[in-house]
Amino acid sequence: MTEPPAILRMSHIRKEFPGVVALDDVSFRMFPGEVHALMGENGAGKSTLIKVLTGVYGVDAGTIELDGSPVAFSGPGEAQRSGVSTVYQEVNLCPNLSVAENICLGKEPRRRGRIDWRETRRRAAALLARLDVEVDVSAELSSCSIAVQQLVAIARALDVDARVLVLDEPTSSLDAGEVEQLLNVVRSLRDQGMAILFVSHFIEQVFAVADRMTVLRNGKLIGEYRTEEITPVDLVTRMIGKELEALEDIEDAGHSRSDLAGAPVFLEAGDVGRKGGVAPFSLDIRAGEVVGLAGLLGSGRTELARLLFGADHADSGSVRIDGAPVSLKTPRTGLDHRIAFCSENRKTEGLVEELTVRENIVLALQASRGWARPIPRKRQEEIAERYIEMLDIRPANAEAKVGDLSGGNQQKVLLARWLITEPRLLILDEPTRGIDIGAKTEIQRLVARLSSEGMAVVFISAELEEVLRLSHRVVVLRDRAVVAVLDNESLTADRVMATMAEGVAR
Amino acid sequence: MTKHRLFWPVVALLALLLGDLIVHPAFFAIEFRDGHLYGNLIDILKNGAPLILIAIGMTLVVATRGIDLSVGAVVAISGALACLHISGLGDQNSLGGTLAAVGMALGLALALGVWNGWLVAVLGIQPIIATLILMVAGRGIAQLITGGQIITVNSHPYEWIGSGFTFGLPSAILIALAVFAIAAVLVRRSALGLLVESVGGNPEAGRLAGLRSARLIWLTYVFCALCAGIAGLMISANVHSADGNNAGQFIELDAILAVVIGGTLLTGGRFSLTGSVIGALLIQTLTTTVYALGIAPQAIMLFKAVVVLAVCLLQSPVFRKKLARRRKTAPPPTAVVPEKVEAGV
Amino acid sequence: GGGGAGGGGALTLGFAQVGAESGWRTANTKSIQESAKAAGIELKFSDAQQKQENQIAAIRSYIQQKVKVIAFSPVVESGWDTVLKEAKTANIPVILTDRAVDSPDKSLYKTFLGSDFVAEGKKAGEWLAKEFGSAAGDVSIVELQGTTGSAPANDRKKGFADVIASNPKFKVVASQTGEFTRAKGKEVMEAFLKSQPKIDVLYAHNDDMALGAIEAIEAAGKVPGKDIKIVSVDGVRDALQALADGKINHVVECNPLLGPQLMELVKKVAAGEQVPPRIETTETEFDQAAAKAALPQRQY
Amino acid sequence: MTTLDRIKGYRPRQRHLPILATMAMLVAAYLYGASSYTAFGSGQVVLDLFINNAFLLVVAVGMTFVILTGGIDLSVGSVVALSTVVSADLLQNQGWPVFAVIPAVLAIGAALGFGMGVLIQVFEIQPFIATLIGMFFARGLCYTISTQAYSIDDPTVASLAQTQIPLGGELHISIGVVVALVVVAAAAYVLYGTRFGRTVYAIGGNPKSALLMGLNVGRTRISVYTLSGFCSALGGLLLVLYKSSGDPLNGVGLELTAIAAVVIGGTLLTGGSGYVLGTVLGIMVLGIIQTLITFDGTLNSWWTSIITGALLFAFIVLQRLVGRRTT
Ligand SMILES: Nc1ncnc2c1ncn2[C@@H]1O[C@H](COP(=O)(O)OP(=O)(O)OP(=O)(O)O)[C@@H](O)[C@H]1O
Ligand SMILES: Nc1ncnc2c1ncn2[C@@H]1O[C@H](COP(=O)(O)OP(=O)(O)OP(=O)(O)O)[C@@H](O)[C@H]1O
Ligand SMILES: [Mg+2]
Ligand SMILES: [Mg+2]
Repeated sequence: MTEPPAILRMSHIRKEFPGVVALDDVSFRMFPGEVHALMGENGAGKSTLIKVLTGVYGVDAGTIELDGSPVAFSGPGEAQRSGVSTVYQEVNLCPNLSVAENICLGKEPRRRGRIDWRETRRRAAALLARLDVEVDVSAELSSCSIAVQQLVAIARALDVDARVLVLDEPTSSLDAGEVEQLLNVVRSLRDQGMAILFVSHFIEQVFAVADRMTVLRNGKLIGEYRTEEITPVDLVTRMIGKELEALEDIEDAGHSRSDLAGAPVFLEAGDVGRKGGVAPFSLDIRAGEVVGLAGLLGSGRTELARLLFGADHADSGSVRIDGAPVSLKTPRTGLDHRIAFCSENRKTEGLVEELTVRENIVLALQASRGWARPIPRKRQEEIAERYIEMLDIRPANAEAKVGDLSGGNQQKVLLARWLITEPRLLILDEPTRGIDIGAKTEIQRLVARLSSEGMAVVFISAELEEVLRLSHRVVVLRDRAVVAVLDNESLTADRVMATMAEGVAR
Repeated sequence: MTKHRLFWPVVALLALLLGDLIVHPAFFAIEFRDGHLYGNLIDILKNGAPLILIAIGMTLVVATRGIDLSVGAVVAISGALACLHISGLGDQNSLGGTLAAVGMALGLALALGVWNGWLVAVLGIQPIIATLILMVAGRGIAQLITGGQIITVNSHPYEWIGSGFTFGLPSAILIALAVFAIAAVLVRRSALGLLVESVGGNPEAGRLAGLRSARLIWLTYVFCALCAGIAGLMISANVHSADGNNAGQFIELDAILAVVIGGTLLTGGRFSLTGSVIGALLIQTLTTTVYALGIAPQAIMLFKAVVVLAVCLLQSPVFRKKLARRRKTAPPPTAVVPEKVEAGV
Repeated sequence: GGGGAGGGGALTLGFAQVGAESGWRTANTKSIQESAKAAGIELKFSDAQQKQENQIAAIRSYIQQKVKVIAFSPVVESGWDTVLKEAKTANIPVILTDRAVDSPDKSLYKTFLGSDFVAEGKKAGEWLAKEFGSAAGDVSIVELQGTTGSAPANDRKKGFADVIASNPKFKVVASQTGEFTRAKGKEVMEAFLKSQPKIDVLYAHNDDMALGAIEAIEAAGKVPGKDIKIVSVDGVRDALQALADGKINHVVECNPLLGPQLMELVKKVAAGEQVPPRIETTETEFDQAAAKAALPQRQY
Repeated sequence: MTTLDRIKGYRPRQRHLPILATMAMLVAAYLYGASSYTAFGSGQVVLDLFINNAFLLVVAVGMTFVILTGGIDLSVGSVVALSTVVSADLLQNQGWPVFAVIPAVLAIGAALGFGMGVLIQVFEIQPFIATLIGMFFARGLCYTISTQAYSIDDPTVASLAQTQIPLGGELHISIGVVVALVVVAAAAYVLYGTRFGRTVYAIGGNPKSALLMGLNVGRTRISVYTLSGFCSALGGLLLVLYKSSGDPLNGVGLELTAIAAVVIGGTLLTGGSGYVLGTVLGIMVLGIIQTLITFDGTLNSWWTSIITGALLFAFIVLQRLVGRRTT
């Protein structure tokens, strides 16, 4: 069988950062009318390969050919003009501009040299509609949740006559419905002859959409496979270099709130709400309980979590901790009551990029101790080492700048920050965003263990299975209001989905 | 070693001194006169001390993404108040009276820092205009204190701060170094440094990590004003007089320049106190060089522009890379040089 | 507030001051304010903080307020034509104080009251020529200039240079700006003392720089007034004190107290009387004896 | 729906609030002045604000672009001075005609701005230092040309300078005001309606993202500094018209005034948010403070500074509180 000529061919690429070889003799090719998945663990070099391709970084060695002729893009702009449209990992948009502008920036429709704003908005809305998103396109981007921002970034990339579309973890914040919609769009683009590079840590998504896969491990090429040639288990084995341990111990747990009958209530929220945020809700959380939050995009899960922590100030209701009334006004008061909140938005609300891994990990603990009681350097290093090992953060260097880490590894650092504060209530907003399956299993196991040791956990994830697997109860939100609190005793994903859709407990 | 962030500022300082040595060998002459060291280098230390102090304070403000334009005004006010009090003393040489004057002046400086910090941290006004208010009004306050005149004092204990010598070295530089040492210990031995860098690096992340950022930011303005207050005492003690209008004119620009040369970014985050001290020394060396080499007044600005440009290019990795490439006389690159991004993944 | 300006009754004077950059200037302001009060003239005072634009704006607002007379000390000599024409159109007479303007159209202002900076520089030069007239060998002079580009600095330098040029033994070995302040005067003098092997005379464009330099000289273990002779301009109290103490050798006066003279002129001009186009303020020079005599009454 | 209902129902957009607050305070300050001082209420006082600040307005417009990208330009004051000195020199000493001087001066300003832009973009020198170098450099050039201020007696300049454009009644404006308003309008148009303008905002919002979005960050950033240099030169020319002279000491500290005007006008110093109209208001705020003090005329020098600071404080804090309460 002869293959059609590749539209894109990267050969023997090498890219080094100070102290790290991110890509080592990697070759990669793409064909028109195909979805090509790039697979690998966190830090394997996927994003770097994409950045090398689009000229964000120069190569140290190797060649890139587009349509048979060698290219060296000077940057994303030139790549775009040559027909390579990219959604980079993390949301890379301008928070100060409107949704419509973010979609059309640099290619706004113009009339007599002047930007035609009405047309801009129309076009943005149309592109978003293609992804089944309805938002006010003239709203500022910063007022949108991270999931919406991710969709905006994707919509932006769709708005060009690209021959190559690159999507670096486009689905990390999306829920099932959104993902399905996106995959449909991807398929239709493929059928129109576009070559699509797709990166995701969700194996099912990859198998659902990809025609071909390339696996990287530690910056090295492992191989290229057609989807039919390989099974999920094989794929994972190639990615991590060994066989994945099973998750059964967690899956079989079969949680129910009745298991916790004897446990004391840690936090009680009575009619807590915030105008423009979430409608007043009541919820009590027991020590050792895992409460999952489920809801569609923008349903208010993050808002609810922020109120429980004190990141936002509730304007109604009251909170009791250990039975005593408290006022959660600032994150600091949350922290003082041993509540931890791991934000879904690691870039703007989580990490301090120019500080080191160690400094980012100890930050919250240090904040709670106050400036006058520094954590001794030695101890900081121990903590950092321990969590680097536990969460498998790569490179395993506590003094690396967090901004230089790969997306998944950054997420792990953020998680480590909150774990070391040993909270009594841990709020995790999309903690597994962009994390590879190996590490994801590790994190789930950790949550299960911590809760069995008596820590209360609020767990938010776009992946319903994950929520069901871990939670004792599932709080379902819709349109920024709690519509049901379901016990996980024989709860199924279908039932949760139905509740989400209909707004009443089923 | 070239990777160390202080490497290039130090190289720049040494290069400037080397230039002096070549053009004017006597620049380095140091003698022992009247029980103290005497020479251009000693002058650099003495006259640079106020700038060093202010640069130290400014560094912390800048690290929180702030800026303090009012330091010059605080310099003027603190000197004015101290001199006013001393000039009213029966015995200007009394140690107690002088100490009281110093205490009052520093107290006022502290209050001014509280004011700045309040505007920035509590009211949330942009630092540049928040401190502009005091920059404008402060000169007036200083002149109000002095009655628009230059107040001359004759107090030996007070002079010690600005033009005195201890162990043969200018007391001013010893004071500045003491403040530096205290600040460095405070910042690096406690967790303050980390917290300040976090607040500056990503304020929202800092807030969610439970930092009391408002308090921290406030503190940096108070500290900066205190440093400026001490510098004000030095400047006025050095000339035994307080000049409400001219004391500390444009010192805010020099201080910020020192901070930036020292490697701290104006966008906040990582900071280096040592870098700022080196930056301040570099600026003072430049000034003294101008005088020692007899550069014509109308050429000073051009000279400064050229030197600062050279220093900055030397520190710029891109420039060094280009230079190195040129030196290898490789054929000019055919491909367009990719625009550099520091973005994380 | 209260709608005080303009109107028929009182004589209003709009005065646009340069700023409050020195003790000399403050004394100037004070003299004007006090003598306006004494003369029963309503004074509208504004401070331009050394910016010509601010002075022009102030003059415009005086035109709006329809004051009877406008007076101002120009920050610089040039650049006044437009606004002065506006004043002329509005029939408001203008008096210049302290410095002149270089407009060729002399009808734009009624009179100039003030000092001649070039003459001051000359006086300093003449004193030097006399003092060292008999000295053998070269005389090494260091000069502390005022703010680069400012009129007093330019003129005092020029007047001084003109006089000493006549005798080749006078050599200005170093000349640097001390920005009219004590601190800079001291700093620059410190550098001079190290870079110049021989300094006989210091000429400072104002007293403040001379006072700063004295401290530098003393710190270098030399005796000001003896080892290095000092001449400066202005005549502020501290300088006269230093002169009396023998630390300065000669001071050329630049008199700030022109308030009473100005008020006289204002009244005359407002009444439409003829006044001479140029009036020099009474200015003397001080030697040690004169300084001792003048000190007790010196207010500034 | 009646008009009244519509007015009642009007809810200003969040990001317009600071501007509206500033405008309201300006009106309040004007009414206060008009009721307290005779002749303050005459419209000419307002027009004089524009006449006196026309050059500053042009400079501040350039600064607005720079600040919107998250940068800063400290060189403007010196470039203004350089423009006046070069104009004076070319007109007086070299005998150039006015219409040759204007493009020459504008080209010098733009070239200086371009140079600083290159330092910032290509050599990654922080804007603060790069433009500080520009500030020293331009001021140094002034002194090498002349340490002295001198008048320009070119008849064209004189007639342009003294032209008053009547607006009916006793009111008039100068040519400088017309130029400044044209610049403001052009800037507003560019920022609102062109790709270049939007890229300026994008860079201010997040430069790394802007680059990854495929925008031409490098060219835009250099253009912005070039533009600021150009505006400074144009401001210098207006100053030449305003004063018919060139002075190497012109515009000392002007950069701070311009920055203050931009920031008081609601533009964020971190970039990405603000309007040219805000800058106009910022200049009006500074101007009206000064006018109030001049009309009062009883303050001595230091009280002038103190009251200026106090009024500045009042404006900024009120603006802040109004903006915040309605949030
Ligand atoms: N700018 C940089 N400076 C230094 N090291 C870098 C930089 N960018 C990436 N790296 C390193 O290169 C390696 C590959 O990173 P890359 O972002 O390509 O991983 P990835 O496969 O995309 O991972 P993830 O799934 O977590 O996004 C990592 O070890 C990372 O730390
Ligand atoms: N009209 C609006 N005004 C302001 N903010 C809005 C508006 N609509 C949505 N948002 C923002 O969108 C987000 C929706 O809430 P939230 O983030 O809690 O949703 P979520 O359930 O966590 O969904 P996601 O999967 O998007 O994270 C909030 O961050 C909120 O600030
Ligand atoms: Mg990645
Ligand atoms: Mg969310």
